[in-house]
Amino acid sequence: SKADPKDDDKKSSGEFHGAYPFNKPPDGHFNRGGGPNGLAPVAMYLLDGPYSDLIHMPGALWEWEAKKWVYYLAESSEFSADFSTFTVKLRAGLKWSDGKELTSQDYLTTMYVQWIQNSPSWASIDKIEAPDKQTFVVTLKSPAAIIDRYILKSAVIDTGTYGDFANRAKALVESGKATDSPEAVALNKEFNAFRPKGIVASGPFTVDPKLITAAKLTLVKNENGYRAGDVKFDKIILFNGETPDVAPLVESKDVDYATHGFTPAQEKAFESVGYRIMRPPTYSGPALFINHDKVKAFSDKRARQALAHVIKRGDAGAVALGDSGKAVDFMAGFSDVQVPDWLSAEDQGKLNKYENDLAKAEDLLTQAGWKKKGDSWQTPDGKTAEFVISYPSDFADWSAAGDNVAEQLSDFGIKVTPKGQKFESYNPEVDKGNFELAIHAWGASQHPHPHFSFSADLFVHNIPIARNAGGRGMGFELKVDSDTMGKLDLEAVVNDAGRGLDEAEQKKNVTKAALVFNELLPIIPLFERYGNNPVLEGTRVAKFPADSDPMMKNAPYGDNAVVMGILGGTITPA
Amino acid sequence: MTGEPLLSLKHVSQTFASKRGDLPAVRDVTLSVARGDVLCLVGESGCGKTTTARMAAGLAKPTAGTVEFEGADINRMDRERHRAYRKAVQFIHQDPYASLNPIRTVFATLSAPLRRHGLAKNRDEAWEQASDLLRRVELTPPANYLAKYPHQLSGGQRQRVAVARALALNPRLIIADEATSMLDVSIRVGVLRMLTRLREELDVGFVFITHDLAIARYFGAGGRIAVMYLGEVVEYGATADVIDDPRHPYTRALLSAVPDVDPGPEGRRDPGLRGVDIPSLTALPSGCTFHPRCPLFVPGTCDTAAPALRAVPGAGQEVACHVVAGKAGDPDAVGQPAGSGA
Amino acid sequence: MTETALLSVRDLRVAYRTGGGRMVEAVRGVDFDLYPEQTLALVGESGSGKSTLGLGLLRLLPRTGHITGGEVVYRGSDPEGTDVLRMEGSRLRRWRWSEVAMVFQGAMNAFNPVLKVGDQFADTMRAHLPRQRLGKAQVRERSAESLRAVRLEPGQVLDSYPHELSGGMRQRALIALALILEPRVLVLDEPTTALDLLTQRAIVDMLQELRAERGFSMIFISHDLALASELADRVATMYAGRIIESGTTPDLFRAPRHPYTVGLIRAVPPVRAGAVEPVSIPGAPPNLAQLPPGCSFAPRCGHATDACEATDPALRTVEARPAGQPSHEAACLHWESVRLDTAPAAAQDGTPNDAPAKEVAQ
Amino acid sequence: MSTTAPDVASVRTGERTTGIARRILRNYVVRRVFRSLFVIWVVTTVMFFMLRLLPGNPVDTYIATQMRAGGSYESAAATAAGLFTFDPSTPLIQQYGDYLWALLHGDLGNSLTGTTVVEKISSGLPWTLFSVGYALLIAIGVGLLLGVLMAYRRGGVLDHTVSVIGSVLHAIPNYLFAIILVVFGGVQLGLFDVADIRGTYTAGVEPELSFTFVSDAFYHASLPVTVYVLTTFGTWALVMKASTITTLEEDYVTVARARGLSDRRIGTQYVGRNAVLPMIAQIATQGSFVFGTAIFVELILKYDGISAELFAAINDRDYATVQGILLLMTFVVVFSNLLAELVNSALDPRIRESANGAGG
Amino acid sequence: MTAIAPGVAEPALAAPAPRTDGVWRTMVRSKSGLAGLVLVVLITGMSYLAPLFVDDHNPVDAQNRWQGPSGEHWLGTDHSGKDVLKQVVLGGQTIIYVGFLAAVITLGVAVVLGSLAAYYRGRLDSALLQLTDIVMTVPAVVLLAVVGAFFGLTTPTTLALLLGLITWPVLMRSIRAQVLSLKEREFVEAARLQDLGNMRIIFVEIVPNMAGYILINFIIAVTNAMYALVGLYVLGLAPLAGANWGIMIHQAWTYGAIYLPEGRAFILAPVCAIALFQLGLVMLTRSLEEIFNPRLSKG
Ligand SMILES: Nc1ncnc2c1ncn2[C@@H]1O[C@H](COP(=O)(O)OP(=O)(O)OP(=O)(O)O)[C@@H](O)[C@H]1O
Ligand SMILES: Nc1ncnc2c1ncn2[C@@H]1O[C@H](COP(=O)(O)OP(=O)(O)OP(=O)(O)O)[C@@H](O)[C@H]1O
Ligand SMILES: [Mg+2]
Ligand SMILES: [Mg+2]
Repeated sequence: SKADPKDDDKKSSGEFHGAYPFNKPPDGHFNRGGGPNGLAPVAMYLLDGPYSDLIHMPGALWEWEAKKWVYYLAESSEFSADFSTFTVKLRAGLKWSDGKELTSQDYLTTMYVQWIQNSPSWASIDKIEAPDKQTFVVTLKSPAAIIDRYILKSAVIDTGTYGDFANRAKALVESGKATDSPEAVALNKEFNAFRPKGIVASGPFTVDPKLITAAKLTLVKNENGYRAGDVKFDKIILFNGETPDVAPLVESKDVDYATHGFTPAQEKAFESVGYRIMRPPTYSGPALFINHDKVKAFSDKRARQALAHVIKRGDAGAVALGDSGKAVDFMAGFSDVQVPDWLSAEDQGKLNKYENDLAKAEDLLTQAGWKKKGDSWQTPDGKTAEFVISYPSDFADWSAAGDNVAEQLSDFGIKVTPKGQKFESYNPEVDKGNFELAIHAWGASQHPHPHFSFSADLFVHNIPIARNAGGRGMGFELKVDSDTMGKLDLEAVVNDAGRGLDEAEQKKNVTKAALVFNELLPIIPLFERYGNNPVLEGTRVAKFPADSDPMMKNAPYGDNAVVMGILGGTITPA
Repeated sequence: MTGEPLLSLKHVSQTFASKRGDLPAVRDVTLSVARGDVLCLVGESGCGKTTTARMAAGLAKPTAGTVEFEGADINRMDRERHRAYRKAVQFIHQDPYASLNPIRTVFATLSAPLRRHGLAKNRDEAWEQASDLLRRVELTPPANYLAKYPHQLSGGQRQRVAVARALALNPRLIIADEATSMLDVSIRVGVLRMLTRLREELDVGFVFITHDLAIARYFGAGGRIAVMYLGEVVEYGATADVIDDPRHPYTRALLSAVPDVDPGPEGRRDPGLRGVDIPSLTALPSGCTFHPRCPLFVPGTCDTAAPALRAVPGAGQEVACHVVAGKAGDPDAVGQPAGSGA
Repeated sequence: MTETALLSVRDLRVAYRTGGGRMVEAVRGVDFDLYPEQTLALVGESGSGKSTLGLGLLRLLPRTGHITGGEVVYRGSDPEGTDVLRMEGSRLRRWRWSEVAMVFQGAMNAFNPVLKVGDQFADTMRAHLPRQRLGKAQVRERSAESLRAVRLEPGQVLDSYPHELSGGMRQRALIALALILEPRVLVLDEPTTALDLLTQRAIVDMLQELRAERGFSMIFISHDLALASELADRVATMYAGRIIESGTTPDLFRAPRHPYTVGLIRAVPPVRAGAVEPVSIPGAPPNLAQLPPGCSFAPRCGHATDACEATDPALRTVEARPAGQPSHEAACLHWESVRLDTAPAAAQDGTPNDAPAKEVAQ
Repeated sequence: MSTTAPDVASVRTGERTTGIARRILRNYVVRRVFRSLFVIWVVTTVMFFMLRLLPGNPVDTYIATQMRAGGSYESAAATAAGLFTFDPSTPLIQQYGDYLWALLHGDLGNSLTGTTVVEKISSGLPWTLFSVGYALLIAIGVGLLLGVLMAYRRGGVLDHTVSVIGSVLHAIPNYLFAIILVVFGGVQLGLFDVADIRGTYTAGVEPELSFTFVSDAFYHASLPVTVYVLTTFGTWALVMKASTITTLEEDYVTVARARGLSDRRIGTQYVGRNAVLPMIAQIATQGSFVFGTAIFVELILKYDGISAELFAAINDRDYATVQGILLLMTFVVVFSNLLAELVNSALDPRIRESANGAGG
Repeated sequence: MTAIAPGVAEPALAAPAPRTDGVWRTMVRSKSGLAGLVLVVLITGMSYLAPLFVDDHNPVDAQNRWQGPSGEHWLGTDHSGKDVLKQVVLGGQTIIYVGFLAAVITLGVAVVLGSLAAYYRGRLDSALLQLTDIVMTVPAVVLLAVVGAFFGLTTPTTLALLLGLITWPVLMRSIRAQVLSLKEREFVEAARLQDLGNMRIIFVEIVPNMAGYILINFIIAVTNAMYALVGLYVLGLAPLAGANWGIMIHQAWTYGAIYLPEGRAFILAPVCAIALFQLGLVMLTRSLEEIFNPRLSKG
C-alpha cells in the first residue's frame, strides 16, 4: 500500500541517501587528522570511511581491476627511476572551501601531521619537500611497494587549520627527533585534543555543523571544491547506524546505497522491495583459527588438512552470507580473485584445493594418529575429540560460520561446541591464546597487495603481533618445515613480499608464502566475503555501476566504486 | 494476699521515644502478685495497662525500675533463672484471632513448647500432654480439636487454646491482657469461669487486665485491683474495697459511667467530670495528671504537686489524691467541685 | 405516638457471595418500623447480622453483598414513601446522609486519612447543598456549629488530620458529620465499642441531648445490652440474621420471653455487688452457612424440644399494643415458659460454653 | 457536664518538645543524607574497580565497531592502533586517587576521545530524561487510571483484557518491541516515516524554546515513548488495581459513599489518592530503571540519549564516561528515593509525623 | 532488566490464612487459573519430555535456508536451514531451568536475609539495607557485564546464580517489611514468650505465613529471570552455546529474521513460547492469589 506521493517525496532534487556510522558531536569532532583513507585519522573524527573522500579528497584512488590510479587532487605521480623519490604533481587552481588556495604546502601539512600521528607511512620516508606550488616530493628511506598508496590515498588537510601543528612537527623532524621522543609525544597529545570549529573541505561536499543529528548527517555542496561541477548531487544524506539500525531504513527505501554487512534474510527482503544487491569482493573473510599451542591434536598438518577436507566451505558461506559468501577455492592465503595475478598457472596447479572429501579426511586423520571409535574420533592421545569454537556473537556472518563449522565437524565425529562472545571481549581472548578453535579474519580488504593478506593471516593473531596484547595468539611457529619449500622463515618471506619495488621478486615471495600456506594451513579460510550492498535505482539515483562494471572489483572499504562514481559524475540523480 | 510475692514491679517506668517527644506510657508503678493471687489492672484505653503487663512478662525492658521474679531482677538474671522465669510466667493476649499462628494446628501450637523444653520426648507424649491441656481448658474430647487450624475454631475455643498453650509450661503466674474483651458476651463468662477454676485448682497467680470494671470485679473477687490513669496507679487495694467504695475521683467517675441494664433505684450518677478529653502523654498536665478533669480540683494544690499513692484512713485501699487523702473518711463530702465555677 | 412509621422494613433479606459461588444469608427476613423521634436498639452477638442490616438500609453493602428480597420504605417529606431499594443514581446519593446518616462501627477509619477533617465536612455539604448557598465561610461556620454540638473545639478539629484526633474525638467528629445535614434517621453501628468508659458515657449522654434537641430517630446497633437499655425506647434482639424478640426496653430487659435474650442478659456480670452470678450460653454462635433446620438457637437452648428442631418459629405477640406503639414479640415456641429468673438447666452447671451443648457441626 | 478543655493545664513540656522534635528531624535528615552519600561513594568505588576488571580495551572495541559496519578487520585495526588517550599502565590505586580527587573538584574527567564527560552527559541526558520521563508519566497516568477502573469492575472485560494485554506486552523485551514497531508499523504499514522520525530532532531545527522545536521534539520522541508506554502500562495497571482493591475495602470509602459524595470525588480524593500512596516508593525506584532499560530502544531508534551513551561507553571501555554516567545515575536513584519520601510525606499526613517514630 | 518493571508485587499484608481445603477446587474453579496451569504444565512438559521422544539432531541444510512453513517444516527453517519447530520444542529446558533456579536463589536469599534483618533489626538490618541500596543502585548491565566476563557464564547454573544474585534486593526489602509487621503479631510474641528459639520462630512460625506472597513472587521472579536471560544473550554477555529460546531470539535478531516473511516464525515462535509460558504463570498467579488471600475471592 505504498503510496506514490511518498516515493515522489523522496525524489527531492539531487539527494543521495547513504548510510554509514558516524560520530555525532560532542564525541565526534572536526579534527580530520592527517591519515590516509582508513588509516589514522584522530579517533572519533566525525566521519570515517569512503564518504569522507567526498570532503577531504585524497590525491588519488585505485582502480583494482585496471590496476591504475584515478587522480583527484593529484594530476600525476611517479617514482624516480632509482626509486629513491616519489613525486606527486597537484592540479592547478584547487581551492579550499574557505577560499584559500590548495597547494603542495597542504600536502606537506598532511604528511607532517601524519608524522605527529605516528603513521606507518613515515616508516619509509626520509624527507618531504614542496619545490613549487604544485609539486610534492618524498625522499624514500627504503623502497616499499606500498608507499605510493599511503601518500596518494592520504586525505589532504588544509594548512590554514593544521599549519601550526605541521610547522612544529617539521621542526622536530628536522632536528632529528623520533616519534617516541617526549616532544613528539607531547605534540601528539596536543594534536589529539585539537578541536577545529569546522571543516575546511577540498572535495565537492562539506559538512554544515547545524545539520548533524544523531540520526543523520547531511553533506552539503562545497562549490569551491574540486569536481563540484562534475558531481550531480546537491546533497548527500548519511543515515547513522550499524546493520540492525540501518536495515529498516533500507527496507523502507530511504537509503540508496549501504555498505553494511547485511544478513541473507535482510538481503532477500531488500530485493523483494526493489533493491539490487551489488557484490563487490572484499578480498577477505572468516577463517577457522586453531590454537596450535593448546590443541596438540592439530599440530600435525595432516589433521588440519583433514579439517579442510571435512568442512563444506560453500555451506558455511551460504549460511553466513548467502550469495555473498563464496567458498575459498585456492586456499592460498589471499583472495582467489587475486591469485591469477600473482601465481603462475603452474604454481596455481600446485595448490591443493581441499575438495570436500570425507574419506580423504579420515585417511589423513588416521595417518596423523587419530582413531575413530563408534561415531566419534579420538585424538592421538586417546581422548575423545571435543573442542570449543569461539566466535564473536555480534557479527552475524562469523557466528553463522562458526555454528556451521561446529555442526559440520560434529557430524563428522569431532564434537565441537560453539561459544559466542561479544567481540570486545572475544578479540583480546584470541590474542591471549584463550581459545581452542576460533573464527577470525583472513585476507585484506584495504590494500590489494597479498603482503597485507598474509600479514593478516599469519601475524595479526599470531606470535609477532599478538605479543602486543600479551599473548601468543594462535601460537603458530613461523619458522616452518614444509614439503614444498623445505625449511623457511614465513615471517621473512611475507615481509620480503611487500618490500622493494621489483615485482618479479615480490611474486616469487608471494608464491612461496602461498604454497607453504596451502600445505600447512595454519588457519583454514572458509569463504571470501563479497559485499551485499543494496542499491536502489530509479528513485533518487538513476543507476549504479552494473555488476559487470570493472569498477565492481574495487574493494568497497578501500576504494569505493560508488563514491568514485559520484565524484566522476557517472552516478547521477534519477 | 497470700505468701511471698512471686513477681513484683518496683517503680517501673516505660518511656517511648516518639517524633513529638518522649512518651511516658508508664510512670513509677509498683505492684506485686503472689501465687494463686489475682491482681486486676483497670483503666481507660491508653493508660499503660498493656505496657505494664509487657514489662512484667519480660517482653519490654522498663526504662526505669525493676521487675523482680522471686526477688531477682529479671533483666539481670543468669540464663538458668531466666529460663525458669520464662516458664513460670506466661502471657495471654487479647486477641485470640491473632495470637494463634493461622498456619499451625492446635497440636503443633501446643506441642512446640512441650518439645522445646523437654517436657515431651516424642510425638506420642506430646499428643498425650496436649490432650491433657485441652481437657484442662474444657475442650473435650481433645481429639476433636488437636488437628484443627485456628480458623476452624470459634473465638472462645481459640482463647481456650491460647490458655492451654500458656499452661503447657506449668506456669505459676499468668498475665492476661484483656483476654476476654474480644469474645462475645455469650461466651465470655465461660472463659472467665474456666480461668477462675485454673486459679483455684492449680494455684496459678493472675495479672488480669481489663477495662471492664464488671469483669474486674467478677474475676478479681478476692484479689486486688489497681486503677491506672495516664501511666500511674491512682487507686490500689482489695477488689471489693475499690469497687464498692471507690475513693479516687477517677475511679468514682469510672464506676458511675458503667451502663447498667437495671440502674437501680437512685438511677445512674453523673460522673461529673470537668473535661472529656484525655490529655496527651506527650504533654502531661502538671501536678496531678487528673486535675484538668477532676471534679474535686483544688487550684494551687492539685496542679502543682503530684500526689503519691497513700493509704486512706477508713478505707482498705491506697489512693493517689491530695484531696481525698487530706479529708479522710467521707469522700462524698469533699468540698465543692472546684472547677465548676472557674 | 400515632404517626406513621418513618422507616418501614419488611422481610428484608441480605446475602453475601462467598467463595465457591455459595451464598450466605446474613439477614433473613427482618421486619420493623421506626417511628419519628424513636430510638430502636438492635442487639445481638457478633455475626448476628446487625451491621449487615444497617448497611442494607442505606444500600451500602460491599461488592459481595446483595439485598435479595423485601422492601424498605422511607417516609420523609413524602407521606407516600419512597422505596429505598428502587432508588438509583443521584437520587440515592442525595438521599443518603441528608435523610439517613450512619455512624460506623470502625469509626477510627471513617475519615479519609489524607484529608483534613474540615475538608471532609465541606465535601459532604457540597455534595448535598446547592453550590450558591455555600460560601467558604458558611461551610466552615456550619461545620463549626455541628462540632460544637458534640463538644469539640472547631478551630482545632477542622484543621486537623484524622490521625491527629484521639479515638473519642474522632467518634464525636463523625457524629457531628452525620448530623450536619440534619437527617431524620441516624444509624449508629456500635459507635462506642472501641472507646473507653468515660468517653462512651460522654457520647451516649450527648446523643441523648442531641436527640431531645433535634428530634431525629436512631437505630442503635450494639452488643452491649446495658448501653442499649439506656438509650433506646425499643429493643430488638437479633440472632442468626433474624429478629427473635422485640419490644419496649422494659419488655426486653425486665421480662424477656426468648431464651436467647434471657441468656444474653444473664451472661453480663453486674458491677454492683449482690447481683446474680452471670451464666454463659452454652455452645457457639451459629455458622450462617450451616444453620440447623428449625430454630437456629435450638442447639444452644435449654428449653429446646424436638419441635424446636423441626420448625423455625415466627415472631409471636407476647403483649399486643395499639398501632404506633411497639408490641412485645418473641420468636419462640416456648415463650410462655421463658422467664428471666428461671434459668435453663443446662447453663447452670457450668457446661463449657464452647463445647457444643448438642453436637452441632462446627 | 462541663466541656472545658484543660483550662489551667500548664503544659509541662510544650516548648521543649518542639525543640527536640526539630533536633531529631534535623538529625534524621542529616543521617539520611550521610547514608545517601555513603551509598554513592560505595557504588562509585565498586564501579571504578569493576570497570577496570572488564576485559578488552578501547582499541578492540573500536575495531569491532568498524567491523560491524562492514569494514575489514585489518583496515579497522590499522585505523584504531595507538589512537586513544588511554594509559592503562598507571597503578589502579593511583588512578582511583586521581579520580576521587578530581571528583571532589567537580571534574568528571575526559572521555577517551578527549571530549569532557560533562559535555557528553549534557548532550544525552536531557533527551533520556525527556523521553523516559514523558513515557513514565503517560504509562503511570494511563496505568493508574486503568488500574482504578479495573478495580471498580473487577472480573469485567476491561480487567481481563488489560491484564492479558498488559502482561503479554510486558513480557516482550522492549528492544524487540521497538524493532517490531519500526518494521511493521513504519516500513510495512507506513504509519510513520521511518527515516524521518529517527533521532531526537530534525536536522536544522534550532534547539530553542520555540513551538517548532518543542513539537519536533515530541514528534521524534513519540516512537521511544510508545515503546516504553506499551511495555509498561500494564504492570502499572495491575499494581494499581491491587492497591485500589485494598483501598476500596477501607471504611472511609464506604463512609464516603454513605455521605452521598459524588463518584468522582470518591474516586479521586478518597480511593485514588490513597491507593497511589503505597506506589510512590515504587515509582521512585523507576529512577534506576530509567537509564538501564532505555539502552536498546535508544540504540535502535537512534534516539540520542544517555543510555545509548552509557552502553557505547561500556563497550568502548571509556572509563571516565561510564563512571560519569554511573555517578549521575546513582545520584538520580538515591535522590529519587529521597524525593519519594518527601512526596509521600507531603501526600500522607500520617507519615509526616511518624516517619521516625516507634524505633523502640 | 529489559523493561521498566515496577518490580515486586505489593506486600499483601492480609494474613495469608491458607485454606487447606479447596486449594485444588479454587484452582480449578477459576477458568483463567486452570488455563494458566495447563499452559505451564504443557510447556514445561514439552520442554522436558520432548527430548526423550524427539531426535535432537537438527541438521543444517544450507540449501533450504529461510523456508516458510511447510509440511516438512511446520514452522519453516532458520538461517542455516534448521527446522524451527524442533528448536522450539527442544529449546525450553535451559530457559525454564534457569528461570526456576534463579527464582529459587532470589527468593532464598531474599527470604533468609529479609527475615533475619527484620527479626534482629539493629546493625545487621542496617548493614543489609545498605547492601540492598548498593546492589539496587549499581546498574544491572554493568554488573552483568563484569560478572559475566569473569565467570564465563557457560553453564545454565552459573547464569541462574548470577541472575539470582542480582535480583534479590527488591524482594528482600518487601519480605523484610512483611516480617517486620508479622513479627509484631501476637502469635510471634507468644512463641517468644515460650522461648521457642529464634530460628524456629523465624522459619517455622513467621516465614510460612508469607507462603502465598513468596509463591507469587517466586512466579514473578521466574518470568523476570527468563527474560533477563534472553537479555543476556542479546547483550552478548552469555555465550551462545547450545540451542534454546533465548539463543533463538538472539539469532533471529542478528540474522534479521523479522524482515523476511518466511523468517517470522523463527523469531515469533520462541517469543510466543516464552510469552505463553509467562502468561500461564501470570494467570496461575491470579488463582494462587485467590487461594492465599481470601479477601480477593469472588463468586
Ligand atoms: N511501642 C510503643 N511505642 C510508642 N508508644 C507506645 C508503644 N506502645 C504503647 N505506646 C503508647 O503508650 C501508651 C500506653 O499504651 P498501652 O498499650 O499500655 O495502653 P493500654 O492501657 O493497654 O490501652 P488499651 O486499653 O487501649 O489496650 C499509649 O499512649 C500508647 O500509644
Ligand atoms: N463481606 C462479607 N462477605 C461475606 N460474609 C459477610 C460479609 N460481611 C459480613 N458477613 C457475614 O455476615 C454475617 C453478619 O455479619 P455482620 O457484620 O452484619 O454482623 P454483626 O452483627 O454486625 O457482628 P459484629 O457484632 O461483630 O459487628 C456474619 O456471619 C459475617 O461473617
Ligand atoms: Mg492494651
Ligand atoms: Mg457489626
